[in-house]
Amino acid sequence: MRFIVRRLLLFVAALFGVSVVVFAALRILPGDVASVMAGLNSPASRVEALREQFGLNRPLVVQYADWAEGLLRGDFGTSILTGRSVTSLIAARASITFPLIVLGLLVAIMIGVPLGVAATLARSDAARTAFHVAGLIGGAIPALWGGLLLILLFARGTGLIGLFPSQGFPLDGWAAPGQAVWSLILPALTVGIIVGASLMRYTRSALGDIAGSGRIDMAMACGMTRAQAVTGVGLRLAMPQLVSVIGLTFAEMITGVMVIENLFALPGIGSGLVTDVGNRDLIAVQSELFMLAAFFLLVGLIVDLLHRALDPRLATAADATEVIA
Amino acid sequence: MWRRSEGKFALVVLGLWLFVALVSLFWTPQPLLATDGYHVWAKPSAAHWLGTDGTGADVLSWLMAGSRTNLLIVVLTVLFAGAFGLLLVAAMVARKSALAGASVVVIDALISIPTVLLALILAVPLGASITVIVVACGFGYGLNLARVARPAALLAARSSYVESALAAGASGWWTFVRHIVPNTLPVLLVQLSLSAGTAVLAESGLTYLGIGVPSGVPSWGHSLATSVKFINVYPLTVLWPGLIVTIVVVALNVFGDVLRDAADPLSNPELRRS
Amino acid sequence: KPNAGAQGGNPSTVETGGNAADIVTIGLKLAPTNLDIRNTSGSALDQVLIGNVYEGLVARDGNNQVVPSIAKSWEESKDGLTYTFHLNDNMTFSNGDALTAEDVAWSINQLIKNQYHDADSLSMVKSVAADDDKNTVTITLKTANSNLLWTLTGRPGLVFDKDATYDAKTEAIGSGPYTVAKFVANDSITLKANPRYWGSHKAKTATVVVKYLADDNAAVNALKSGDVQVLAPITENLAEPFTSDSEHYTVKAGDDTDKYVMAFNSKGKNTSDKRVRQAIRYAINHEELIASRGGADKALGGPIPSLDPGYEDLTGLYPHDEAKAKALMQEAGYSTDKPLKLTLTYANIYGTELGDQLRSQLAKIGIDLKVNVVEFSTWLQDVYTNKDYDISLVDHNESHDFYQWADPTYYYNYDNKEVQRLYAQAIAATSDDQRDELLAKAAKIVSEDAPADWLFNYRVTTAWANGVSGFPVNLNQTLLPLYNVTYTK
Amino acid sequence: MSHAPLLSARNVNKSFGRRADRRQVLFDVSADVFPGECLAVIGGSGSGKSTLTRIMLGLETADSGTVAYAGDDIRRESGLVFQDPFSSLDPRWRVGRSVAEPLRIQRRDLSRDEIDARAAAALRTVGLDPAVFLGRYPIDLSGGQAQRVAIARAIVNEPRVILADEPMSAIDVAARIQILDAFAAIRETRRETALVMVSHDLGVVRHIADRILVLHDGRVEECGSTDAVLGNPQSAYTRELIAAASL
Amino acid sequence: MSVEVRGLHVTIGGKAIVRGVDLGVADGERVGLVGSSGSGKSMMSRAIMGLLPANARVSGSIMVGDRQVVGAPDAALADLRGRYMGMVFQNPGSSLNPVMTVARQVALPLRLHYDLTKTERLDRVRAMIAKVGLPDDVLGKYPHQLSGGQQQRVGIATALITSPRFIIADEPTTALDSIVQRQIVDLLVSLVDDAGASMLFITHDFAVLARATTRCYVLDDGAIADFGDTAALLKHPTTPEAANLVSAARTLSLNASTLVAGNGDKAGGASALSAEGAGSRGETGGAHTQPPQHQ
Ligand SMILES: Nc1ncnc2c1ncn2[C@@H]1O[C@H](COP(=O)(O)OP(=O)(O)OP(=O)(O)O)[C@@H](O)[C@H]1O
Ligand SMILES: Nc1ncnc2c1ncn2[C@@H]1O[C@H](COP(=O)(O)OP(=O)(O)OP(=O)(O)O)[C@@H](O)[C@H]1O
Ligand SMILES: [Mg+2]
Ligand SMILES: [Mg+2]
Repeated sequence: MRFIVRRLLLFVAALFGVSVVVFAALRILPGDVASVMAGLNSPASRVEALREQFGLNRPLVVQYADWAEGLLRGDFGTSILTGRSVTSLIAARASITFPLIVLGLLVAIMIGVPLGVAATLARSDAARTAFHVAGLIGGAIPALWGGLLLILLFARGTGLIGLFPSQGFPLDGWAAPGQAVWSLILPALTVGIIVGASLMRYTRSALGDIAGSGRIDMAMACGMTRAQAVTGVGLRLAMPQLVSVIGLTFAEMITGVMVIENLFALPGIGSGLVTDVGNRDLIAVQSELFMLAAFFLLVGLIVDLLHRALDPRLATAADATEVIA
Repeated sequence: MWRRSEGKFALVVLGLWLFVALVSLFWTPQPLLATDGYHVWAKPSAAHWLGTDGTGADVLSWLMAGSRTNLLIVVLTVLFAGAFGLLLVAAMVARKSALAGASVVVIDALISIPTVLLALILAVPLGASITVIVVACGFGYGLNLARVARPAALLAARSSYVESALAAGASGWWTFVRHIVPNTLPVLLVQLSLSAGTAVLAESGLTYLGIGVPSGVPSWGHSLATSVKFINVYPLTVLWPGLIVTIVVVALNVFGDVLRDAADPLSNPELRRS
Repeated sequence: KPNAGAQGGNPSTVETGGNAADIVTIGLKLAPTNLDIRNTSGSALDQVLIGNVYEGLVARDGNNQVVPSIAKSWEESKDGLTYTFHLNDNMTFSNGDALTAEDVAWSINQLIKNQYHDADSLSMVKSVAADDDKNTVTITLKTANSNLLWTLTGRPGLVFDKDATYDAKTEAIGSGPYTVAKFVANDSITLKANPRYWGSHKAKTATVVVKYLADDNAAVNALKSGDVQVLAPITENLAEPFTSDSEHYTVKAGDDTDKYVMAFNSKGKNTSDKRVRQAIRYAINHEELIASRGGADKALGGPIPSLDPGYEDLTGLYPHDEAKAKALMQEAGYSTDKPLKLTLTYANIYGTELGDQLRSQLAKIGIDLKVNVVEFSTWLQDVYTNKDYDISLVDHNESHDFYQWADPTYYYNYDNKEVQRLYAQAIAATSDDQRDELLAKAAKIVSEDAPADWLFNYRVTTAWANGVSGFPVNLNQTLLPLYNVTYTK
Repeated sequence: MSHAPLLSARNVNKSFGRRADRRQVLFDVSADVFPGECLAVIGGSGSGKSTLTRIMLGLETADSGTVAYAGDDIRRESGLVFQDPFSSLDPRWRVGRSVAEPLRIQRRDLSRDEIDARAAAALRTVGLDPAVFLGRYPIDLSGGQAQRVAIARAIVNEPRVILADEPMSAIDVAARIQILDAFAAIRETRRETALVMVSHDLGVVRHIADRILVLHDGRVEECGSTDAVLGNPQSAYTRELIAAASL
Repeated sequence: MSVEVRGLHVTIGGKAIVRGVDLGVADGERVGLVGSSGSGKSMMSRAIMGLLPANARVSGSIMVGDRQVVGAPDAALADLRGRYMGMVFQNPGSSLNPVMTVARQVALPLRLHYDLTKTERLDRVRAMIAKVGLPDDVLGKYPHQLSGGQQQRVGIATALITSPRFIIADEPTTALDSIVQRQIVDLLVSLVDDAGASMLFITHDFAVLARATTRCYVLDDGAIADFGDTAALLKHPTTPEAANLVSAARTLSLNASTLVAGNGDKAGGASALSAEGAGSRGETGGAHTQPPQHQ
């Protein structure tokens, strides 16, 4: 219990820290949204007028307080450039990015965990080597390149075996769920295969450690076959570790996702962020960055709590340091 | 190391990398800066073994020169991550439980922030630069390193040999440098080699997003990013940097595994011969 | 004969029959961030909204000539100070409101009063008055301005509904053949035929979707896979698979007013030395640059492109001549052994290739060019606003923009009294010939002074699937009337 | 055996944990160690044996009570031997380096050669041939050998007190004899050295101890000479302990 | 159930760990296996259970009842394990599943081998937990919430829940203090005897050996160095390896007489005291396969 309270306090503190860092960092950027809006060939007076209109001339502390106060109310402000509420902006983009991440993760888990188990169970050296090499190569492919290869292979219209659309998101978005999912398949496969390969290695090493720990022996002595013991007992024991790994992977996937979004022309958070930074739409950018950071902090928090829930030994420990590993 | 086939592979690839990076400082098949607008996207020829890119520059020369940038990035990132990670490990195994507890929780919180977010924020004041890659990756991987190394480090920190050393009057620092680090080294080596590989991958991703290596600086990510859009027209030009990155990353990962086994007296009986 | 260029640019003569698709998807590159055409700069808005959603008092055709639009005709007083526009009858906005002279006058007056984008191009306007009974609008000027009509074809002449209230950033209510049905920032705009459209440019296709494909590869894949039927622009080098597949695709480059202006800071520490500037102009091999880009672009020796008044082929002024360039550098005190360090700053939207090529070409004459590719907003701040740069590179795609060279406060820092005088005369000219002559004269002086090098006149390459007709090829990055577009499978 | 204790603990109390988890593991424990004697600390698992020795050595601080040492700095004049021979030797250090570590920490005045010589001598004392063992790694030692290396490490700086916390429960019977022989050899050569040995193996204790301290649930159950405690146990708990050990 | 090991060889990574072992446990017999660390005792037990690591090469024969273990498919072995064979591990802390409650842990072999309702299962588990002397409230606890002695009892309960006919106990008491150690040994012996099962007891503690077994083998470096009646062997070891171990044990025992008197209260080992008990030793190599005369 004390742990949870402490972890929550830390979460809040981290959120505050992130908000300050994000806000401050963005103010160092040269140029502002007013000059972007005015563009070439507008007189300076117009830029100044726009600045005044958007409140960009107020002291930074006031601007921060204004923003932070909005955040507390759950109001992320209004994007100056697009005129839309940042909340709806983020929601629209997140409705592409998060399904993509989740799909990618599903692919990764579906590839990584069974292969990891298979690699653990493999009895012949040749099979083990094959899994090893596959895992190594899969995890070493740059997302950008892997995506291109998949496009070359499977993109509808251009690929060798045209199956899936390779760019864009259906205009109707999730109103047409079939199409929406369809357009996310290649991107999700790209992220999923790469992440799945490393997940496979994690699964294998976690299972390997457990297989040597006597718990598998015990289960087998009770009458399980090796396969049963590894999938039943081993996976369950590896779960806390795997949850942590997946949590981290989740966060790290966003890099690949940003690249992939650009490559597949998906108007998600990744591609949106880059444009917004370019346009100096700082209110939108700071809220988006803050939201993303908050989201990943939240994932971290959930993973930590889940980790504890999954391991009864941790559930009663006051401090993670008390239990090794 | 050499005796195992994967060790051979890793050493050959990494050796070649180092060699090419050094050579590229003095010599490339074509001058790096030479562009030729009349011969863009040329097919491989005697003068241009891998053809030319969109400016008519020699692809091979850029890849060779790119190897030194990537080497620099990898070395700096690994050093940064290693130093930062070790610092965190030191904090986590500190005998002051407040420091240890706080560092664990802080790491757990920070580790969930993706590298690319950090890079995006860093790129704000710094612009696209190698520094962005090194600092963002180094920071993220350092956190990762600390987290992964924690069990081994804690095991060592609470071991009787550390107790014995402490009982004999050793300082905490002595035990950290002489006992805890060497006994965490296998994990550190593997993790650092993973970080090195990830840094190569991150370079290509961040450069593609425009927050990595600045224009005009040769790097594999640069070669990849500039040729990517021509994949339908000139697929070979995209093939090379991607292939190089993949092979190098595999080699780095394998290198870590093999190095761990080869450099650790526990797993390498050779080293135990007196 | 409005939009002759658009028609002329399309070789496909397939008649649209019953099997014409009721939806055409078009892939463009630069996306607008919002729809507020009165406040937000950027040609992406002009491209998609003008002539499609909003209409101007007058319009432009594919040859950059002024043609009627909301005004069916106009008269100009002898002294060039009064313009009377006669409007069409029974015009309506897409919301059903009638479009009257009142709306026209209100729109222009608001622009001037609120200093909306481009308001300063109407600084010579004294008053705008509507006569609803006669259905006319009268514009009175303080000084004669030969550019007024052309100016009114752009944003300053757009007519908005005085009585409508809507969020201009996300919605648009105009009088054009299309309405905006859906707008996803940075992604797409869905245009639906305006059922209340009053004029002769009735939409031939019910729905036109404009997709913004920032990534070139995604764009090519989109056309290949049939997700879009038209791509404009497409990088010439990337069009190869379409060029070679003429059975299914058509690729064509159109004329445009895009000038890749490589400006030398005329007050810069090193670039204030005319010899250096001239040396750079001699050193640059334009032909090679154009060749590397696929060969569609046109060489441009001065500030005025062929579609603009005052054009004259000035490419002979600074031919590629490395020896001469070297000699000039030598005079200025530099050589390959003792190179001059200069920084080229430009926005990342133009890709890194140009920078690499320029560095390579300039290295030969003793210039060590550092290429600094930045975000557009950074460029705006450092170069455009603070004029803190050595060399800059921008695609100035505006038309009729010679004024930049006559304005010493513009970021070029170019200050030539003779040019300023000639330009003022050209503007005050009451005949087009006189105006063109004066502009040509001024342009030549500018080019000789070498305050910049005009790398080339960028010509936009458009690729479309055969079966598409009516898509304008000329000027389509600023002016893209879509009413004529159809797609027959 | 002199009458002034070399090391003495008085009324030591010790608790672990905080708030609700707080648990006292030592209650008013007093113990004396005299020069040259061997004191055995026995008791069930978790009775506080290790904690007591750690407090006496200064590795842990008592909540209340005093620990007095009749010398300068107990850390520099004591040696520590742990139960598990392998975990108490750094697996990545050669034996020679491990044995010499206390010297390298404490005796900055010694030259490298002197340090090596002393480490070799310590190994010889515990019956290991330096030529063979100095260069080995712990993984290549048998349990008995490893434990003797750990003892060599504990005695290398000629401590006045050796604390051995269950030094032989993890090795087989034959190896235990070797360890006992090693201890005997040390007591032979350095008669002043006191030995505190924690153990629950009464056979071993009977073999080596002069006096026995019995701990039970953190309290001193009884304390007396070996013969007295084993032959005529005063408390019920001690009797039970002896009976169980006799099987 | 009887166990017959014939000419067993186990090689791991080219290293011979078990080298030609013949060993037999008759129905209802309690047999000991002693030997110094690393002599291959655990490897023997793993071989019999069919739990050898994947890279181990096995040859020879191991008959459990009438079934051959060597070379049997994993599924067949799984059917054997937990149903007919049970195993008590040395270190309960690292073998009990940390995410299973005691009840689930103990019920595992039942779940795997018998089709019982939940309540039936729980009843049996409860009875078994009571038999090993644990209070009812441990059922819902996790292993880390139990003491070492309690954990070991859970391990024993798990091994015995299906009333297997053959039990292997691999150093089940080394991690425990002497009082608990004694309780555990007695418990194991009584339970095995009550069930009429046979047991192979691995230890290197002679006091424990004498208490728990009637006959024993001495393993040295992967081969049987000596075997025979426990009491006799302890009194008169014939081979040097055995003698070495026994003399060391004797030196360190609290009082020499208890060592041989050990087999004590339960198994009527008093006879072991007599020197004649050793009489059966020295006979043919096959003698040890014969069922002992059990009282
Ligand atoms: N660092 C610690 N934190 C919390 N409790 C501790 C700590 N160290 C020891 N204890 C507790 O103190 C009690 C006494 O521990 P100690 O190690 O002294 O026992 P012991 O007599 O040495 O037992 P054993 O024979 O098992 O080694 C035990 O219950 C133990 O759980
Ligand atoms: N997985 C393995 N791979 C290779 N060698 C092994 C493996 N497991 C054990 N060994 C070796 O096999 C030999 C016998 O080991 P085993 O565990 O059977 O010994 P033991 O008699 O049970 O010893 P202890 O009393 O210490 O438990 C040892 O030399 C050990 O090093
Ligand atoms: Mg202890
Ligand atoms: Mg064993």
